[in-house]
Amino acid sequence: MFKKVLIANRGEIALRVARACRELGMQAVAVYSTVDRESAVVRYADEAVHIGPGPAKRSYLNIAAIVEAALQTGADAVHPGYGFLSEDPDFAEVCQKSGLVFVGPPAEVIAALGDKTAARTMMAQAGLPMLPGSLEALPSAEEAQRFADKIGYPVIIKAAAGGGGRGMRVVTDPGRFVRSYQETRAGAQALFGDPRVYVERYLEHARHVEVQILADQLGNVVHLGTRDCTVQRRHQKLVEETPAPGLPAHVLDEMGRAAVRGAQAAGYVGAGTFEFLVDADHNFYFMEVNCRVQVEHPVTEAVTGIDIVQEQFRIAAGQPLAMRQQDVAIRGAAIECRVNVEDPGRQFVPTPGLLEEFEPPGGPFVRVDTHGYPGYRVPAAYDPLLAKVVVWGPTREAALDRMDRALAEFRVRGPGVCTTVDFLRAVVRHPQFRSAGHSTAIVDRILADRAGDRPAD
Amino acid sequence: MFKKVLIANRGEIALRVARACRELGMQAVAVYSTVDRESAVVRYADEAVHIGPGPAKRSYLNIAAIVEAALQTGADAVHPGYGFLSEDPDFAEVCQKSGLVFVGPPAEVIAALGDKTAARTMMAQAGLPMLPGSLEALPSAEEAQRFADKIGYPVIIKAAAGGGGRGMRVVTDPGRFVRSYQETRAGAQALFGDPRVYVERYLEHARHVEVQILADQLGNVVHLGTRDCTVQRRHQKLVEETPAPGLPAHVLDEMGRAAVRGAQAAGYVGAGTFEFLVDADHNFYFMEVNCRVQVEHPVTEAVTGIDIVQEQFRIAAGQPLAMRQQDVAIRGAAIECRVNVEDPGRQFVPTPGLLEEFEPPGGPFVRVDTHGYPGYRVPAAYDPLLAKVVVWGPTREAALDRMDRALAEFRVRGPGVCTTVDFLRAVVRHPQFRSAGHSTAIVDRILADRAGDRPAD
Amino acid sequence: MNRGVVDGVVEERADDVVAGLVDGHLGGVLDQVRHTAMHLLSELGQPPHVLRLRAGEVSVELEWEVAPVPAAPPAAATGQSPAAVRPSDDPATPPRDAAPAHYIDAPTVGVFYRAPEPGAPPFVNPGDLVSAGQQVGIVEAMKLMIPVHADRPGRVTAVLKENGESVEYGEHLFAIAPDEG
Amino acid sequence: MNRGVVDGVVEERADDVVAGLVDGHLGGVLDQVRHTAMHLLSELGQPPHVLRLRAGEVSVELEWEVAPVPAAPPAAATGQSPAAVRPSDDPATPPRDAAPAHYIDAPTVGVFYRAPEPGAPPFVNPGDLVSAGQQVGIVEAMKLMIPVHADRPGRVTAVLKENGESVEYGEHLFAIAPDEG
Repeated sequence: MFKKVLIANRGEIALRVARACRELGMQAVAVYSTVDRESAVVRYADEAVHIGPGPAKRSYLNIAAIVEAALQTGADAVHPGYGFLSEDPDFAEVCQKSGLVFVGPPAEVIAALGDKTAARTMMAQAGLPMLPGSLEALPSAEEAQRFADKIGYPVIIKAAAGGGGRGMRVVTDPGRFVRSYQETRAGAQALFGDPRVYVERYLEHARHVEVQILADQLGNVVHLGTRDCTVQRRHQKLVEETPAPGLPAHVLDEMGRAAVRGAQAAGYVGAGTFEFLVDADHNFYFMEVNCRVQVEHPVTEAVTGIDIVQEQFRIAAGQPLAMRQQDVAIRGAAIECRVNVEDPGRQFVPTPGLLEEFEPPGGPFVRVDTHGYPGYRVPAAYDPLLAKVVVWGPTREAALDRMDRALAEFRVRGPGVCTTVDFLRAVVRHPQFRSAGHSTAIVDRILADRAGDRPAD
Repeated sequence: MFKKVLIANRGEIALRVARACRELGMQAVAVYSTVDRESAVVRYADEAVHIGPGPAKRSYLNIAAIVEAALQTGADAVHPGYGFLSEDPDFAEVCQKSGLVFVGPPAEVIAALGDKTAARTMMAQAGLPMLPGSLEALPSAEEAQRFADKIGYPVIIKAAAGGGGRGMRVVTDPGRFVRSYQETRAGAQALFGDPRVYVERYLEHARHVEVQILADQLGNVVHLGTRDCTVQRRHQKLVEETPAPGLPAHVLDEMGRAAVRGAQAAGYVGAGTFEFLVDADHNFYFMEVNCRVQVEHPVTEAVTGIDIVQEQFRIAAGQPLAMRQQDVAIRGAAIECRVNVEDPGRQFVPTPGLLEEFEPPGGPFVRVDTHGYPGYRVPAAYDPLLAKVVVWGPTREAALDRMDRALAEFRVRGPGVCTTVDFLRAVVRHPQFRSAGHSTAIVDRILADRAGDRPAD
Repeated sequence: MNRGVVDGVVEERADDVVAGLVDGHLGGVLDQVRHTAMHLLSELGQPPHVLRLRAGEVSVELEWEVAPVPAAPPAAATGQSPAAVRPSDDPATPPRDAAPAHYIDAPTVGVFYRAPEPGAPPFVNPGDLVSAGQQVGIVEAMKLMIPVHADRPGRVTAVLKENGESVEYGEHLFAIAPDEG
Repeated sequence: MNRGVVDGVVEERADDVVAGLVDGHLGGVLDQVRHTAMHLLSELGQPPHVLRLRAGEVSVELEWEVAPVPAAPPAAATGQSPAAVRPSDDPATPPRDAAPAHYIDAPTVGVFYRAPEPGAPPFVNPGDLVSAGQQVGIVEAMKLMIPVHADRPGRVTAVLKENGESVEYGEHLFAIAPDEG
């Protein structure tokens, strides 16, 4: 294993990775921006290096500063967490060239899977089910329109360099296609510096289901089951659970096997996630691959007993997977709620500030991953995720009751600070969610209901 | 199930039971003494009744006040937790007579198993292995000495009405037997108002291993595996784990089956624990039955996924067990450390006081049960247990590494407040404990080592 | 919790202090005064709003403004800031000379009865004089009739619970005023 | 956590001062009184709004304009007192007129170099005058040579890192004093 690991991230995931380091007997080096000086991982890690000012561009996205910090502290590996540089092939490459083990897939794999059209082609060849759509970018509006007319509307136009729900447009009316096509290209150029777009059939009310996989450097690949991430607001996941509810076992198995095939085809190494869309008839279609540990990885850990971050390190160290597919047993159900410092009553505006009171839930089958602590000042500079509440239950119903109990225990108070706890309780109590009959529309429905209840303010 | 449950206890277990009530959709009524006015369960429960002043005799041991509180609040069941009235047959009987369901075994079963000689006789008849010893109390010193000479020294003289390690004396030198016999009788009279004592062979360096069982009202009994509670100081458990390490699987199975036989013989109902002594050759001998939920029940919950407190309620409500023995699967290993407000450097003197800072550990596979919170003032009136840190791991080694990580995260600070966290870390890091080669002697050894390190103060 | 206003004054014989000054032990005296002040504060069950301490030539005077109580103070703050734990002592109100009302509290959880049996006249009524030890009521817990006694003599100014009402331990049953008659 | 404006007054009648200066005793008393006052403040769980301290002829009087007390966050419960968080309360210290030293900080994590290349003379030495924008050093990060510039004119009073030393972002490299020459 490694002697010293630099954690190129912040917040709860940096702490999560530092805990894995402790458990594996490795030293942990934190890096922090000026506004994160008081952060939990800084006081937790064995060493901490100040890499830049608040803006991520100059700190957590500053490759030179981070690699320099790793070299200065004598780290032999770098864990990128999620977001920031976690899926940046350049960062992975610079680490490798600097003699640092990057805990993630090889740079070329990240690059290949990061190009959505290239990834779609690769996965189509591997036999994964695809939505009707173009495998290549469509450089001309005419060609694109012809293609859209062929596969039928509604269609969605996506940026080849996109992902995570950014830079997409849905077209229902063929007459508006060309305009949307041009808008999407312009947006893609602005967002990703790459105008290429492709077109595929758009599924309404689909479920977002993903498969967690682990792949070692010897070509062994296993999947750890599915996660349903359908509860989203503006493509931001709010609640995740495993196993994906309301789907027949054979469908879940097929999805798992498809993900394993895809990982083998891509020469994948490390922990990764294959995202699928599932329609009302339980047909599933490949969407994209996430080359990192996911925010929602704890639910999979809860039902499998496998520590995904520890496995990332073992894989990066060249160890073969300790488990075969038949060793992976799923017990019960697990749910994660993302607690953000946001005000659901005001379009989820972020509400950073001082946490005068902070008491996360506890007790049986409850896990909390958070960088919060009493007296912590949540900075405004970064994403509003404050804590992940994860519960396990022998059944989905038991887990939902437990989540409601746990969320009710969460005490967070500070001047101007709001959290999404109450909103999340409304979600897990919602009959449509409890019956697993929900789609991506559920969040807007609940918000509408609540707007109805609330006196206008 | 029940509508409203009165929790006749305090501290972490009262909170644990209240959480189970929430998860099962039952209202929870807390009772509290004057010094517990600010306690976590009081602010957690749906209702709270002030039942008396600080001294337990006038509050948590005050049967009339507690039952009256249950009737006033319209509770239909009473959960006694552990300690206090949990194994008092009179309390169980008064509850039943008052139309309250007592969440525990029937009064007569508690009474029968509470008498150690009666229990030994019953279990001997059920075929459980016994240490050579008297099944009856020995009323005369001569008779007792004759018996001791017969079974051979060292012997231990125990109070028939005793239990939990109180009122016992070991005799190695036959010449001192009569004196110890008389002292033990006098002590038993003073402690339990019952002078009867019995004699059995004393095992040195034995392991304390117990079996968790569940028995429903229909006579179904299952066991949930073993717990090793060998790490004790003055008969107070400090660290518990499951499965019991260093014992062959067939021995663990035999112990489980023996406990089930014993429970059936006793007509046991509810959650209970059969305590055994295990000698160096892996022979095990029945010690006693605990007719309550144990402090250490969470380790069993961690490896089986079974919520023991919820099961207590289901059983009390007359439901049949949901699982058969073959459904009980043990996954991995779990360890519990009891964090007390005590100063190990000063003979574990209690150090109650204000918790200015209180941050329990979190993250993957860590569970904390505690009634502490920032600003809580630990009263001096009760036992010093502040928190239970429970970790799970795929192997015992992984769990030990995780426990060390978790204990290191625990932040407790307040004027005059000490905790046993550092001492517990010394235990889980001790080579003899890690190799599971420890006996009841390990705590004294560690204390001696530390005394060596520490400059005399 | 009783929330009176405390005013502590301590004096030392001046000549000791003068001696102290002459010997150049003024720092020692200052220390003594400071320690006495802190000691005094730590001993007061209730923080004062004025503290004056003089030892001959040395004197300390402290005044606390009565601060508004922070809304729902975090548990961590309770009991730590003297001002914070006092809700609304109005410095304008003069220190009470009249002894505060005394209460007779419920000895246990149970049902409160004012009379020995149904239909019988109550043990006491408002206006009655009671002597220390006199029975003034009953709390019934699990068929146990637990007598309620006055723990001091005085006049019953109010009966605070209904006959047959459920009470918790420590709840006020009667208000008693010391009898000036 | 600013608890309001501080108003410190030290009263001494001139002749006492003269007397003090003559025997040098009063100055010591003044110090002791001041220390005692600060010590006292640091010990109080809750800041007073008035503190008067007198020792013989010397007296200190402090008054705080009362601001509503915010609920103290747990973090602030770590024994911090107004005195501890506001050393400038010290009434005996005259307000500084001298401008504080200015620093030139590291623009990134990396290795600090004082000279453009090995063997070359340093960009600047202690005592040198620098103009705003003048290059004074280099921080190398991943083979990138990032120039360090003075952001204001002044005289280099100290070089705070060794040539070739590793630095973090924001670490002080040079101390600069405004030039009065």
